[in-house]
Amino acid sequence: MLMTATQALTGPDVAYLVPEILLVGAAIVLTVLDLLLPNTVRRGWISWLTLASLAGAAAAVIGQFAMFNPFDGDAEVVSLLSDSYRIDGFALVMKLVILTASMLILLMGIRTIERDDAIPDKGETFTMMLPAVTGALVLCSTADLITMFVGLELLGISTYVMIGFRKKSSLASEAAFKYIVIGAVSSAIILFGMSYLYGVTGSTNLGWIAWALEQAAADYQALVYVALFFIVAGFAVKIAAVPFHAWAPDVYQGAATPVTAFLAVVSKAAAFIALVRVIFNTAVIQTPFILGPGVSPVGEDVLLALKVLAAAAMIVGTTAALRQKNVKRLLALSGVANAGYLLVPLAIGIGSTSTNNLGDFAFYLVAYLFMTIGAFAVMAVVGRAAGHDELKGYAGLYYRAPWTAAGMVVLLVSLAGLPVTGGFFGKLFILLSAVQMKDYWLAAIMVVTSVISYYFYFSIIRQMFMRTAETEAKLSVPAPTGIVAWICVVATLALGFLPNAFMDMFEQAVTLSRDIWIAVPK
Amino acid sequence: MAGSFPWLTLLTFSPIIGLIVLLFLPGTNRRALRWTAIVTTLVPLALSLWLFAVHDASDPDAFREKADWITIALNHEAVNIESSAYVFQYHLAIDGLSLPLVVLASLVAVMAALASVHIKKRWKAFYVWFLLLETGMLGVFLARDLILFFLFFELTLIALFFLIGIWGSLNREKAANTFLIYNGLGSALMLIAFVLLIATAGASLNATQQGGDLVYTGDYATIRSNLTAENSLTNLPGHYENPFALSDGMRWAIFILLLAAFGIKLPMLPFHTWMLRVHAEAPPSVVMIHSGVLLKMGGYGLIRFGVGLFPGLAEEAAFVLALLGAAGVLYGAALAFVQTEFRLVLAYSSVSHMGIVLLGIASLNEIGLQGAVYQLVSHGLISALLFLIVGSLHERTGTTELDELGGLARPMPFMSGMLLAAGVASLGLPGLSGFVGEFLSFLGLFETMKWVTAIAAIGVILAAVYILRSVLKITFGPQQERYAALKDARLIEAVPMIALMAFIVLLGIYPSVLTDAMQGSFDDIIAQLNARMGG
Amino acid sequence: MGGFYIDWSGELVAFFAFAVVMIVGAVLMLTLTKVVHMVASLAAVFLGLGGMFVVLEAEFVAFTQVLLYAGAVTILLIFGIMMTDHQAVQREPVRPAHEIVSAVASIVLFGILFYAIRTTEFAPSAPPLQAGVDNAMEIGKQLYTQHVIPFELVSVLLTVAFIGAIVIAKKEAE
Amino acid sequence: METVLSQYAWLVPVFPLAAFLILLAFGRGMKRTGPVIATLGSLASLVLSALVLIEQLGGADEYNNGFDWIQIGGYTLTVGFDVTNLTALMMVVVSLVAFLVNVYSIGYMKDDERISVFFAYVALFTCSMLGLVIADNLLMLYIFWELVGLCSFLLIGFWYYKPEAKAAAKKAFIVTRVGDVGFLIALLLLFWYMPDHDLSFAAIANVFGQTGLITEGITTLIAILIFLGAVGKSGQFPLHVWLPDAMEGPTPISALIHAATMVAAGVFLVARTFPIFEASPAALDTVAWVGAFTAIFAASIAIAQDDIKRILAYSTVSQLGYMMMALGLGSVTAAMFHLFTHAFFKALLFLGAGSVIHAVHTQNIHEMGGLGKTMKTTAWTFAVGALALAGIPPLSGFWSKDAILAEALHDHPALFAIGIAAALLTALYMSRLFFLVFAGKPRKGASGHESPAVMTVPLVVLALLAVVAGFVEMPFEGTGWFGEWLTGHAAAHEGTALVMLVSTAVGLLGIYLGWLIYVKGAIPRDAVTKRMPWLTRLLERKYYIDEIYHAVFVVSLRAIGRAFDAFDRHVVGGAVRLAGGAAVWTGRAATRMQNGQLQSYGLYAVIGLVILAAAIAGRRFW
Amino acid sequence: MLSSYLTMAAILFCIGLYGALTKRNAVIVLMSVELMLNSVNLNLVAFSKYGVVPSLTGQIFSLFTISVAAAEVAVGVAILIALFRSRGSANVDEFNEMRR
Repeated sequence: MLMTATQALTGPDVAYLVPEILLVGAAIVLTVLDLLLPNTVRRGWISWLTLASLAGAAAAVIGQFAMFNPFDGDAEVVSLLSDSYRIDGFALVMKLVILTASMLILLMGIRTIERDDAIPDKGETFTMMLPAVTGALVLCSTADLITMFVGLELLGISTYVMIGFRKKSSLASEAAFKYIVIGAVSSAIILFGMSYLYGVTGSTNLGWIAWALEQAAADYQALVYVALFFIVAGFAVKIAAVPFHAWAPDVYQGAATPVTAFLAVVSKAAAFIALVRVIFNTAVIQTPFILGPGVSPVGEDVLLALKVLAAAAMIVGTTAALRQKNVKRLLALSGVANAGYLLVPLAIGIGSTSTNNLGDFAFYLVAYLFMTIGAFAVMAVVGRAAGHDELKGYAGLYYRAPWTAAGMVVLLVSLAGLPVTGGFFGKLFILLSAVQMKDYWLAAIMVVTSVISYYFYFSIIRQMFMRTAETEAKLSVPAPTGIVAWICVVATLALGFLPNAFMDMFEQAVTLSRDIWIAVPK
Repeated sequence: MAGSFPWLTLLTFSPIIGLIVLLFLPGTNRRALRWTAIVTTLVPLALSLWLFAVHDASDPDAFREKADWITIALNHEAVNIESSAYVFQYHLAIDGLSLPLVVLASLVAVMAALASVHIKKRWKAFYVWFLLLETGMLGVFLARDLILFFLFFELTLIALFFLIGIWGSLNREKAANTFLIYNGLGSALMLIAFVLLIATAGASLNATQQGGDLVYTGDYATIRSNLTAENSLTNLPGHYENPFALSDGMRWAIFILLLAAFGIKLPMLPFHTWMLRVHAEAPPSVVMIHSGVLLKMGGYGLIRFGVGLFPGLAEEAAFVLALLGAAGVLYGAALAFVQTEFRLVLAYSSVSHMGIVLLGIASLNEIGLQGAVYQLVSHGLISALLFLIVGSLHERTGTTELDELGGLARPMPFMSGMLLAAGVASLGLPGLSGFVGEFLSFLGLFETMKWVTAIAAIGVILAAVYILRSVLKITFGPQQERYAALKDARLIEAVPMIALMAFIVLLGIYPSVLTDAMQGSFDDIIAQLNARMGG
Repeated sequence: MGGFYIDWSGELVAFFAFAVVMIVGAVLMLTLTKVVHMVASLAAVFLGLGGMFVVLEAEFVAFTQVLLYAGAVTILLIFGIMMTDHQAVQREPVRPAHEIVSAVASIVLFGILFYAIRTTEFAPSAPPLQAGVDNAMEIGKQLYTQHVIPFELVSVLLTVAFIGAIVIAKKEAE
Repeated sequence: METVLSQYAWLVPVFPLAAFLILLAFGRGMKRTGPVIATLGSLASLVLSALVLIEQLGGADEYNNGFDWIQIGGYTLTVGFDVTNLTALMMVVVSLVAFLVNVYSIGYMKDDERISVFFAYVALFTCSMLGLVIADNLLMLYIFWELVGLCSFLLIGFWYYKPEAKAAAKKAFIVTRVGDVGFLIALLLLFWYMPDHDLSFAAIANVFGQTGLITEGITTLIAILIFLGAVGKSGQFPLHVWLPDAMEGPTPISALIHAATMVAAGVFLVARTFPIFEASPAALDTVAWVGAFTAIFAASIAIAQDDIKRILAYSTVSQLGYMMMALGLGSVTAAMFHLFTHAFFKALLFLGAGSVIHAVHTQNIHEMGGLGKTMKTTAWTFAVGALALAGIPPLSGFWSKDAILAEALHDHPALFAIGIAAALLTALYMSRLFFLVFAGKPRKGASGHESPAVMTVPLVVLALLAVVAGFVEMPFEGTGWFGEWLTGHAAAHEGTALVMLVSTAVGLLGIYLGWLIYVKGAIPRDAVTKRMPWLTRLLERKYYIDEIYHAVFVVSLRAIGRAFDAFDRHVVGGAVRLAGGAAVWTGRAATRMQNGQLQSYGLYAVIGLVILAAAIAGRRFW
Repeated sequence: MLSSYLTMAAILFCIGLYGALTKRNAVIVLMSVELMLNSVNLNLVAFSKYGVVPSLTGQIFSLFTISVAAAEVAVGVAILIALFRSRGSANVDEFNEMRR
C-alpha cells in the first residue's frame, strides 16, 4: 500500500508553509488583540496590520521563487506529504494572484467598512479575511482531496462569517444564511463525488487518482461518472455557473461591497484553481488525445458537461443582466458570465493544436481580477454617496468625479471584452484556444454573449456620461479606494497593451506536465 | 525618401498628440479647443496627402512599419513541437487600396472638425472622442495585422458610441445603443472569422528534426499566402493529419462571416436598419464621419479580407453579391423615395450607394474593384457634404422634416446651391465624383453580369427621383415666412462645403488622380482569379 | 451483484437493523410536525450511523460520530431552535409545485445513484481492510504525519467558526 | 489641307466655361457686367467655331486629339475632341444660337435679381453643349449629355419659387434620365464588345462599317439603347412628356435649349453613331417609326393647346420627330439639314414668343390678339418663323422638310403619308397661333409694346437665317453641296418635284384653314368640339399620357416604396427586434429564476445536476 | 456488502437533499444538510473497508468531514440567530427580501 508509506512534515518543510503560517498567526494575534483591547481604543490600525500581513505573505511567496524557481525548466517541484501540498509554478503564480486581489480588496475596503454602520465589529471583519485567504492559498497548492476540502471549507466558513458580521443589515444576514446553506449543500455534493472518487481509486491524492482512473473508468464507469459529475456540480455552485448560480446575486447584494468583491474574485478564483487541478488530473487526462483511442468516454463527457455549463453561464449571466438595475446584482451576473468564460479553457481540454489552457485561464483570471475589483471600488464610492446600489446612482458621475468615471469606462470596456484592455486579450486567448480545439459553438457563444453584454456594461456608461446627476456636488473618493481603482485601471490597460508581459511570464513559469500532472510515486 | 521615420505611425497617432494638448486646455475655452482640434486634424491630412503624392505602387515596402508587439511563447507539451507562439505585430502599411481611404478619412475629419461649430456643449470631451475616432479610422485603413485591425475597428466603435450618445439629438441614447449592439455584433462576427483564420491559416510551422516552431500569427500577408498555398502545413511532424487545413466548409463559413461582418458596416441589405437611427440622431459632424468614413470601413474590409483572402469563394459568390448589391441599390432608392425625413432619405440613399460598391466588388475585375473603391471615396465626400449641409440647415430651421421645409433657396442661396450640387453629385452626374465610381462599378460588373447591371442601372433613375424630390422640396418652392430671416452659411461652414465640393469636382473631372494611385492594387486578386480559371 | 443471494451474516443483520433505524429516523425527520421531535429523530439517524460505523470496524469514527453529531450538533441545533422559533410547527405545505419537483428531483437523483451502484460490480484488488484494534492509533499517526496540514487547518477552521459564531450570535448593545 | 484653327477647337467650349466660372465666383456683385461677360464668352465661341467651320468648308482634314482620362489595368478611357464637318457645323449652330439668346436675354432678363445666375447657367450650358458636339467618343459625349441635362434642369427651374417650375424641372431631369440609362447601358455594351474597348466615333464607324465583327442582335440592342437616350433627350414619344412642361423656364431658355440645341442633341447622337444604326435595319425602322409617330402625335396635341410656348414645344417635339424619321430612313443629311434650319426658325419663334410674353405678361393665346399692330418687328419675324415651320417656300423649313419627305417617299410611302399629315397639322396650328396672337383685336387689354432693340435684333438676325438657311441644300442638281460636304455623298433627288408640290399645297391648305377658322370665322371654332368633345378633350389633355405615367410609374413607385418601407420596418426591423427579443426573453426567464427563495436556488442546482448527468452521462448507459 | 452501504448512503443523501429543499424551518434545513454530509461519511467509511484499494484514508477523510460539518452547523445556527433577530421568523421562504 502506497499510502501507508506516510510522510511526515519535517522542519525545513515548514519553510514552504511560511505564507500560510504567517497569515494564520497574524489572524490569531490580531483577533486576540482586538478582543483584549478596550473598546475605547480605535481599531483603524487593525486593517493596516491585516494588509501588512497579506503583504508579508506575498513577500514570502515571492521568496519561495528562490526555493523553487519555476522559470528553471529543470527545477523539481517541492511536494510535501505526498502531494498534499505542492510548491509548483502554478501554485506560486496563483498565490500571488490571490494575494494581490486580497490586498486590493482590503485596501479598497478600509474606508468602506469603516464607514459601514451595519458592521459593528470592524476589526474582525478585516482579520477574518486572513483565514479566508489562507484557505484560498491552500487551494492553490493542494493536490489532495482532503486538504482541498478543508481549504475549501476554511475559505467558505470565513466568508460566511465575513458576510454575517454585517449584523445590522438584515439583508446581509439573509445573504449569509443563503450562502451557508447553499455552500454546505455544494460541499456535500462535492464530498459525495470525492468519496466515490476515493472509493474507485483508493486514494485521495490527485496524482494517484489520475493514474488509477483509467482502470477505474473501465471497471466502474458508472461510479466514475457519478463522482466526476458530482464534483463538477459542487464546484459549479462555488464558481456560480448556471444553473448553480442563483445564490450569487442575492448574496452579493447583501454583503458589504468589499466582501462582495472578495466573493466575486478571491472565492471564485480559489474554487477555479482547485477545479483546474481536479479537472486536469481527471477528465483532461481521460481523453483519447492523451491516453489514445479506446479510453473510456468519461473524460470527454465531463469536458462536455463543463462546456455546457460554460455556455449556460455565459448565456444566462449576460441575458439576465440585461434587465438588472442593481449594480451589485449586475456585477454578480457579470461574474456568472465570466465564470462561463473562465470555464472554457478547462472545458476544451488539450489537443495537438492547443495546450495553453492554463495560460488562457490565468490571463483571463488576472484580467477579471483587476477589472472586477476596480469596478467594485468605484461601486463602493458611488453606492456610499447615493445610499443605494441602483443604476441611477451613477447618473452624471462624469460631472461629479470625471476621473473616476473615466477609469470606470476602462474597467467596463474591459469587462465587455473590448480592446485595448486585459478583458479583450483574455477573451481573445480563450477564443483562440477554443477555435484551435475546434469548439466552434462555444466560441460563437462566447462572442455573441460578449456583444450582448455591451448593453448593460454600457448602460452604466450611459448613466455616467449621458444623464445628469441630481446633485452637482463633487464626489469625494477616499484615497485608498481611489488608489485601488486606479491600480486596477492601469493594470487593465497594461494587460491590454502588453498582454505578453504577463502571458510570457506565466507560460514560462507554468507547465502542465510539471505543475499540474503529478508524477505518481511508483 | 521615407527613410526609417515612422511616418505611418505619426499619421495614425497624430490625433492623439492633439488630444493630449486638449487635455491641458480649459474646458470652457471653446475657441481654443476647436482650433486645437482643427489644427490637429490638419496634420494627418497633410501627411496623407504627402503620402498620396509620393506613393509608388511598385515599392509597397517604402512605408511599411513593422514591429513585434505581442509575441507570446506558448506551452507546447504533449505535442511534438519545439516551440510555439502567438505573434501579433504592430504592422502598418499603405497600398493603393488603403491610401485613397486614408486621404478620405483625414480629409473628412478636417471638414467635420470645422463643422463642429454645431456642438453646443462639453466641447473638450467631444474633441477627445473625436480625435480618438480619427485615430481609429486611420488605423483601420493602415493596419496589416488582423488583431491590430480589430483594435482600431473597435476603437471607432467606442468613440462613436460616446459621440452619438452624448451629443446626438433627442433619441441619442437609443441610437447609440443600437449602433453599439449592432456593430458590436458585426465586429464579433469579424472576430470569430479572424480567430478562425489565425488558428488555421495563421499557423506556420518550421519543421526541424526534433519538432518544429509553430507560430500563430495575425499577419495579413502570411495568412493570405497560407490560404492560397493550400497544403503549406503538411510537414507537420508525427502522423497527425494537418490540423490547420481548412475544409471547404470552413472556408465558406469564414467568408460568410466576413461578408456579414463588413456587410453590417457597409451596410448591406438586410443589415442596414441600425444605420437609420444613427443617421437621424448623431450630431452633424459625427454623421459626416460616420457616413463619410466609417461605412467605408465595411467596403474596405470586404475587399481587403473578403475578396483579398478568398478570391475563389468571392468568385463563386459573385452572383449573390451582385444580387445583394442590386437589391440594395433598388431597395434603398425605393425607400428613400418615400421617406419624409431628409436624414432618412440620405440614410437610405447610403444603402443604395453602398449597393453600388457591392456591385463593383462582385465584378471581381480591376475596373469594378477600382470602381468600388472610387465609389467609397466619392460617397464619402458627397455624404459628408450632404450631412454638413443638413446639419447647418437643422441648426437654423430646427427640423429636417421635408414637409416643414421649403423655399430655402431664397434666404440661403449658397447653402441651397451647395445642397443642390451635392444632390446631383449624389445622383451620379458626370463631371462630379459620383459618376465615376458608379460608372466604373457598372462597367466592371457588366463584363460578367449584364442583366444584373442593367437592373441595377434602374437605380440611376430612381436616384434622380428621390434626390430631386427631397432636395427640391427643401430648396425650391415658395418662400416660407418663418424661414425668411435665416442667415446663409457662415465662413466656417462654407469653407468645408467648398473644400468638399472642390474634391468632388476634382475627382469627377480628373479621376486619374485616384485611379492611378490604385493602379496595381488588385493585381494579386486578379492574378489569383486568373490562375483559378486557368487551373 | 447478480441475483439476490443473501448471505445472512452477522454484519448484514446489524446493517439492516441500523439501516431501519436510520431510514425511519430520516423519514420521521421529514414528516414530523414539531421541530423538537424532528431533532430527536435526526439524533436517531446519527446514532444509527455511528452503529453502522462500528459494523464497518471504524470504531474511532463511530466514536467521533456519536460524540460530535449525536452529542454536540444535536445540542447545537436544539439551541438554535430554542433561540428562534421554538414553538413553531411545520405548517401544511404551501408550495406544492416546489415540493413535488423537489421530490421528483431527489428521487431521480437517487435513481441515478442507485443505478450506478447496482450496475457496478466491485472486484476489490485487495482484501477488505482489517484494521483491528489499533485503528485509532493508526489514524492518529496518519493525522499527525500524512494529514497534518489539513489537521492544522481544521483547527484554524474551528477557531474561525468559534469566533465567528460568537460574534455573529452575540446581541449588539444598541 | 493643313488644319490650323481646328487644333484649337477645344477652346470653343472653354470660353463659356471661363465665363461660367467667373460668374460663379464673382457673380453676385456683377448684375451689370455678368451678362456681358457671358455674352462675350459665347461670342468668342461663335467666332472661333465660325473660323473652324470656314476652315472645314475649305476642305481641311478632320482633326482629332485627346488624352487618357482613366487608365485601369489594360483598359483606357479617353477624352478628346473631333473636328469634322458635322461637328464644325453643329458648333456654329450652337454657338450662334447661344450668342443670340445671350444678347436677347440681356433685355429679357434685365429685371431679374438673379440675372448673373441665369447667365452663369447659360454659359455652363453653352460649354456643355459645345463639349457634347466636339466629343470624340461616346463616353465623353455621354458626360456632356448629362451636363446639358443638368443645365436644362437648372434653367427650367430657374424660377424656383414657382411650384410649376419646380415640378417641370424635376420631371425634365427624371424623364430624360430614363433615356440616359439606356444610353448608359449601350455604353457598357459597346465598351465590352468593341475591339480594344475603344469608344471613339472613328472606331465605331470602322467596326460597324464592317459586317460580322459584332453580331446583329447586339448591334440592334446597342442601337436601340442609344436611341432610347435620344428619345429622352429629344422628347420623342413616349418620353416627350417633359418637354412641354419645360416651358416653365424663361423663354430664352426654351429657345436655346428646348428648341434649337439640346433637344436636337438626340438627333445629333444618332447621327454621330449612325454606323451602328446602319448596321441594323431593325433599329433604323424603329427610329423611323418612332419619329414619324411622334411627329404626327405631337402636332395633333399642338392644335388643342392654348399656351403659346406649349404649342411651340409640341411643335418642337413634332419637328424632332421629323428629324428622327429622316434618320430612320437612313438620311443623315436630311436630318441634319432639318436640325440646322429648325434651330434657327424655332429659336426665332420662341424668342418671338418671349417678346410677346414680355409685353403682355401672359402665355395664353386666347388672351392675346392684335399684337401685330403694336409689335411690328416681333410680328413679322414671327411670321417668317411660322412660315418656315409650315414649310412654305422658299423659306428654310420648306427645303429641309422637303428633303425628309423626299426620302420618305422614296423609301416608305406610309411614312410619307404621315409626314404630309403632320405637315398639314403643323401649318394649321401655326396659323392658329399666329392669327390668334397677332391678328384680330386686342383682348383683355393686352395691348403690348415692342421689345427693346437688344431683343429684336436677335429676332431679325434669326429671321434672316430662317429665310436663307435652306439654300445650302436645294433639291436641284448642283445645289446639294451641304449633303455632300456633310456625309461625303450627294443626296438623291428623285420625285422631288412631286414632294415639293404636295408639301407646299398642304402647307398652304393648313394656313388657309387656319385663316378660315380664326380670322374669317367661316368655320366655327368649336366645330370639332361640338361634334367630338372627347377628341378635343383628348388632345387638350395630351392623350392623358401624363396621367397614365403618373398612375403607372409615380403611384406604383410610391406604392413599392411604401411596401418596402413596411417591409423594412416590420420584417427586417422585426427580425432584428426578434433577435434582441430572444436575448431579452431569455434574460427575463433567467431573472424570474431569481425569486429570492433559497430552496428554489438549491432545486435549480439539483435539477441542473440531474439533467447534466442524465443527458451527458446517461447516453452512455442507455 | 459495499453496495448496500452505498445504497444506504444514497438514500440518506437524497432524503437530506429533499429536506433541505422543502423544509420551511431554517433549523430543519440545516439538519437536512447535516444528513447529506453524514451520508458522505458512510460512503467514505464503507469504501475505506471495502473499496478498490482499502485504506484508512477514508476514515480519516470522514473525521475531517465530521469536524467541518460541526463547524458549519455552528456558524449556520449563529447566522440564523442573527437573522431571526432582525426578521422575527425562522422560515426559509420568508428570507426573500432580495430577489430579481
